Amino acid sequence: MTALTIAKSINAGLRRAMDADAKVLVMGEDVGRLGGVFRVTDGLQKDFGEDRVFDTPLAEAGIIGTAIGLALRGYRPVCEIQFDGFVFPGYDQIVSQVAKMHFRSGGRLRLPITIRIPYGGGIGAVEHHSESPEGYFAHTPGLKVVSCASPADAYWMIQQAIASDDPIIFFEPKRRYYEKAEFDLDQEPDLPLNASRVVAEGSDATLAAYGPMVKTCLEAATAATDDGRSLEVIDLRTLSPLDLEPVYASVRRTGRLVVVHEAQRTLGVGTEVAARVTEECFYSLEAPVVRVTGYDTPYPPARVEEDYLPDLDRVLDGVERALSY
Amino acid sequence: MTALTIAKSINAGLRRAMDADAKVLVMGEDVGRLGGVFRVTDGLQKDFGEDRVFDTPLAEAGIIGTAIGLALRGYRPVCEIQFDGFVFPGYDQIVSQVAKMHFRSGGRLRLPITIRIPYGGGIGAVEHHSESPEGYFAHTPGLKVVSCASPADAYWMIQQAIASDDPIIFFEPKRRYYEKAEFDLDQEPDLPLNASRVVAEGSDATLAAYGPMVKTCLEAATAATDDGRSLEVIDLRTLSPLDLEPVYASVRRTGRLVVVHEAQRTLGVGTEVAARVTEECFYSLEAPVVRVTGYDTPYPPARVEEDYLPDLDRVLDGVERALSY
Amino acid sequence: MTVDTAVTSASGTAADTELVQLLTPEGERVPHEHYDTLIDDITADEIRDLYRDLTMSRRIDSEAIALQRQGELGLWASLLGQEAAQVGSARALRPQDHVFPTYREHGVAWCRGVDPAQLLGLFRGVDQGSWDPKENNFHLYTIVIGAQTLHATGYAMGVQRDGAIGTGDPERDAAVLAYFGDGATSQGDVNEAFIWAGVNNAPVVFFCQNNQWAISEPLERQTRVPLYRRAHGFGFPGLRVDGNDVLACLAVSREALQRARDGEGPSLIEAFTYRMGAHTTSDDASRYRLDSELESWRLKDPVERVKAYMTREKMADQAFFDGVEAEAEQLAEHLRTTCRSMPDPHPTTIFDHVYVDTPPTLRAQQEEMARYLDSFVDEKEAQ
Amino acid sequence: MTVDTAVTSASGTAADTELVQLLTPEGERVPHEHYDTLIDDITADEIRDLYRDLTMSRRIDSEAIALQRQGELGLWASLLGQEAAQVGSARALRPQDHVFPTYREHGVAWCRGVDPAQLLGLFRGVDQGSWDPKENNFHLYTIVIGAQTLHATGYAMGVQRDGAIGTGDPERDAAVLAYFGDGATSQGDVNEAFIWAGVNNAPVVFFCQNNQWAISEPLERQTRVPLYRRAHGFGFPGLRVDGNDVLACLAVSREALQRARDGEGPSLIEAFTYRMGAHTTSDDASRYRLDSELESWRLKDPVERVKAYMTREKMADQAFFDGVEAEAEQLAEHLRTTCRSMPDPHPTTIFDHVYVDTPPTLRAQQEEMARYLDSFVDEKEAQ
Ligand SMILES: Cc1ncc(C[n+]2csc(CCOP(=O)(O)OP(=O)(O)O)c2C)c(N)n1
Ligand SMILES: Cc1ncc(C[n+]2csc(CCOP(=O)(O)OP(=O)(O)O)c2C)c(N)n1
Ligand SMILES: [Mg+2]
Ligand SMILES: [Mg+2]
Repeated sequence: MTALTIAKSINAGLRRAMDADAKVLVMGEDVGRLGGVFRVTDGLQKDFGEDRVFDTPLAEAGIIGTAIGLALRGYRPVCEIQFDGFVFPGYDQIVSQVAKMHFRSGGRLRLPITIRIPYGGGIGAVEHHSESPEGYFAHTPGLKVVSCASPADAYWMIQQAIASDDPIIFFEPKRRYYEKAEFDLDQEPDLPLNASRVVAEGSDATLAAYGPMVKTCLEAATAATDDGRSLEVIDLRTLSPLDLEPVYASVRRTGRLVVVHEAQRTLGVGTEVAARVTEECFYSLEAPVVRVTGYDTPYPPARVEEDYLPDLDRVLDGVERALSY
Repeated sequence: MTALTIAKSINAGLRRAMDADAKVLVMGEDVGRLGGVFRVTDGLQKDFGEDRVFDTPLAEAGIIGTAIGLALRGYRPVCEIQFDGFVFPGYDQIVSQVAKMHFRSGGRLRLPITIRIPYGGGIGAVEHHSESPEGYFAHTPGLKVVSCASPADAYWMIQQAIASDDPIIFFEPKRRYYEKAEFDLDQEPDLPLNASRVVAEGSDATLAAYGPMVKTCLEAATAATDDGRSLEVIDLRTLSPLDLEPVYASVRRTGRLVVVHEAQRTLGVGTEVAARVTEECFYSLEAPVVRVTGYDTPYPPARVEEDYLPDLDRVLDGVERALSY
Repeated sequence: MTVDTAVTSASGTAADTELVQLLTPEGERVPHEHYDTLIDDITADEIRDLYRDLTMSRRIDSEAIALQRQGELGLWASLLGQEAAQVGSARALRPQDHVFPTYREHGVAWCRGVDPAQLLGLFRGVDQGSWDPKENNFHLYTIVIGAQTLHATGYAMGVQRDGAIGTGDPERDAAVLAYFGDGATSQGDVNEAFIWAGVNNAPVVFFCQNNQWAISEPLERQTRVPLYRRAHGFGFPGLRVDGNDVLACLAVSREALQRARDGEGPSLIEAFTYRMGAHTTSDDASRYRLDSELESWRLKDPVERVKAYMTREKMADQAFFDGVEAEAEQLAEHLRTTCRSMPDPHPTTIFDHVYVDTPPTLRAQQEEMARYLDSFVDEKEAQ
Repeated sequence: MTVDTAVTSASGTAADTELVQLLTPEGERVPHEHYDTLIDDITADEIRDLYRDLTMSRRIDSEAIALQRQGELGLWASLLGQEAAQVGSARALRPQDHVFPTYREHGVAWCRGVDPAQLLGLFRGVDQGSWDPKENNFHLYTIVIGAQTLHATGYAMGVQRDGAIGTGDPERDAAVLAYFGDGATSQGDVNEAFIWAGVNNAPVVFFCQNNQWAISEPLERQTRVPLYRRAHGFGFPGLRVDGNDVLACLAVSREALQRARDGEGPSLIEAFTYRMGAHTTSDDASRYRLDSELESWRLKDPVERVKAYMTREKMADQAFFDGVEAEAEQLAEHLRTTCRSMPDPHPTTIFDHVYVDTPPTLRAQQEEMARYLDSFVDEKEAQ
């Protein structure tokens, strides 16, 4: 067993993927000597050389667009977008090229590209550094969108993402980068990339979350036991495609679902979860699915972010609303 | 009363807005001498001059970015994006600048920009010319997103959009451009921009749609009367903010809702409609909200688009599913 | 400001803009100290081949336009007038080189060995590019303006990493050729491609077919100085060539591609040409440009000038021209029959290649569609 | 290829890169035939004012860094080393000119008359820019790299449409000044801004503070030729100025801005300078650059050289310098007290300016939040 932070787990995963396959490249702004602004690529350039780990010019369309070309040539690029809010200059290349090349070519071309995006708030940052843009990608056919919530998942999911022949948008919960946990680096993962997982069992209501909010939900579940409430927590892990079978199964037992994310509510991933769960579990639901999310405003200045973001209390408030409906 | 197509109604609306306010500008690719590839800006350059109606270099970020500057200087730019699939190079400027400038400035700055986007399929076009990207914008706080479905609405809504001090993404149902209807050019509109409207009354189930699908739903409602079904049809008109009061009122009577759009299903605007209606009308719903939409694939080649797009039969099939749930 | 006062004309003037030309519009061979050396190995046979390529390219185009008129295609983007730019540059390629086209490079596709009938599917609406890009090293058409220039640059960076430049092995060293139009030069993507190529010294040649128009917008809406100059500010060479002169296009492309293969980095070629037709079959060019402009360019026709040259130099007789004509006619017939027999794809196939690994949720939608379609069959059978 | 072989160094060499300099690092005034004429009206008083601006800018910066260390700010982007580039360019502005800054132009803000305390809110996290851009014609900071260059260009197109160029009226004719960094030159947006400005001949001056670094990336990752050359390919003049020389920055900016005001179009100024600090207070520059580089730039300090010049020319005595120091200390005190007393915004205010016309659905969310927050108050009261 090794104790690693999420940031270090991704680093270790990248390292292992690069060791395993010489075609894996790491590219982006400041990923080289600096090792990325979060040090997720720390030491990789030193160990794998400047051809495989390289600093790009400062332009996200260029990063994604050239990664496409590299992928067409047989490479497996891992692109780092420095912060969530800076993915949009590369958005056209992602939605019109990365997402569609396989489809366009009738299956002839594959783009095994991983786009890593540190995302989410709670770190006291300035504008554009705390956003949760996953909904923009989950709405895009052709992309697979995932987010990890624990060091072990971070380690395995990044490797699975790189090994995937489909393009993966890999959301990293930046405010959890430094959370540590023990896991066995050599024990093969129990789940494929696009699968969700029950991380706490319970019977009164179900919480579904991903990325940074998984921990918040787990804490809420612990706190709820004080009030005699038993909450089931599901880490969605994959946002597109969604893997909702475990959620359906849970909701059929609990009758109540609270879905939690930092992103704004309208058309956030929780909206799709709510719609599908309602479609599948209509007669099991005792209350409408409750969405505990960011509000429909731009991400606010840091000094009010704690009120914008769902926290333990807001999650429990959501649970109460579901239970007392 | 004048009989105008939707395309000509927008042209007339633009013309009236430009007459009323010398600060209104029209800009984009080919909007000048050509009058746009759909002729929506036909004759405007001739009548208002090259300073007010101008062809821009071929780059969407540039179109939106310079429109922002013009708006900051006191102008009211109306930008044309030539086709739905070409909005993405300008996406960063839209979501990170247009949508946020007012918020960022604490209310000091306003960006009265209208971004016109001919959208949707059914015209037998090549890739990128038939998409329905409205969900990407409706997920973005700070933007208002609307779509017109009739010549009268086209005429008034474009004027209301231009008069709005908030930025408006104005989706034009391109396959309906040449549909004609009579209306009174001088009779003031009965609705503000961000309001939905019941366009056919009925009692068995509710259909909610917008843009090109309104006509499809109206035809479905007519066809349904043969089977003795009475369908209420609501033209949403505004996709962000949603105005769902008329939908709630209708669903409370009918107990069944089918929401229809061309865009892919996952996180399409219909998903938000479904979630909110379920939240508001939980005990009234006899069946989960049915989403009749495009599938979760990239927009397919033209020769299969009729099977991708919802049509009268698929809408009626959705109604049957809602009724027989 | 004292530095380089701007030239305020996008076309430039004779004084400041050297246009590489080896064949005049009248078909006279003009000597050029430098570029002659790049084509001095060209035999009469090869000239005849070039003429054949030009003719076939034009015939593909005219047949496709006809098919569009007959309703067999939804759209066609004509290359009329740009045959020399396409054939000249494409014939400078080696098999291992890779090409990233726009949507108008039918002549390049021809030279790369793509069956022209395969180009039709996209315009007919049955697919989005049916050829295998790896088979002829000819990528799919890209419709989003300029996007492919970044793909080309990235691909070239891959070629670099593969050690496939500068080895001196003519069958190994590879270059990448990216096509785009004058309008495309305004896109951020294209400028970023220049930056990446410059910084990485990538083996990519940017080939801009400046056909003077981006739909209805004349060149002046994209630039006030000649486009080839753009390259210098990004740190690599740029030049302008007579895009209606197949020999000049061949010469400058050979040089630039070899430079790339040798590891000397990128270059920009501005092929000065003209879009003789409308933007596409959906466009009506009479709304925005004068017939007189078209007339003046007709005198510079890229096919006619080679014919005149060959006739003047007695490289070909009527029998040769008739032979090519007959071959072109055959090709047209092939296009007609193949096109008409192209089946519509089955609707449920749209789910097959969204992902390499199709998720169950998408399979479920596929089944949903299949059941729905079947319900009509059932209905029909029931009647 | 024979045309303009690329210079393969981003810094350039003396031979090919003219660097406008009027004041040496040692504070010696070097004559310049052309640029002297642009500052020959400058009085000793004005030199003293420039020194004061430089000192105040530096003091704002050092105080903000201190406030960040004390936890009063979440972040700060230091201008250390770039004072001359900022003050020199900003002092060339007229009141009616409009400025579009990045996130580092604190010295420009100072010169425009923005209360420096207002700059702190964004970095403290209480707002996203609290000054009124219309009051001092100084736009909000833009964090998305390069985005503001398009805003500046569009604004300049508005100035054109208002007839506020080329009238000869010094109080009417206006120019726009867009700041950005060396890294920003790689963004598509910046290149599109160049294109729009060129095509429209817009009255905008692009002022690139080439501080040699984009976070950890040296200039070589963005370009292999000097940045100022980029302009020529877009059809307008570009030059490089010693960015640590306030007089030279003033002179070239005056000329470029006047060119714009006169209707002669855009220009690009590359101010060759150096980021003496880390990228921001979150950055650790020791991870990627050598101390020796910093040392060599310390000898070119932009403030010290003016002080040396003034001393040499006897334009100021110790009393003057002490006076400026005291004033700077007062400013620092103002920053400290204002910063510490900046209240956190009330959470429900985040709904107030999402739209000019707030929709009922958003008001409902605001009420939802208010009710939720109130529930804690109730809880507390209940206890
Ligand atoms: C990003 C984007 N915006 C707009 C369009 C619509 N469009 C298609 S072709 C074209 C003009 C292209 O001009 P140019 O680059 O000169 O190429 P040409 O068609 O002349 O070969 C435009 C605006 C597009 N395809 N992509
Ligand atoms: C679109 C975008 N991508 C990435 C970033 C993250 N980032 C902030 S500053 C910076 C470097 C900017 O370098 P330069 O333009 O030289 O300006 P400087 O900071 O040196 O003044 C980067 C990459 C950003 N702000 N915006
Ligand atoms: Mg063109
Ligand atoms: Mg810099």
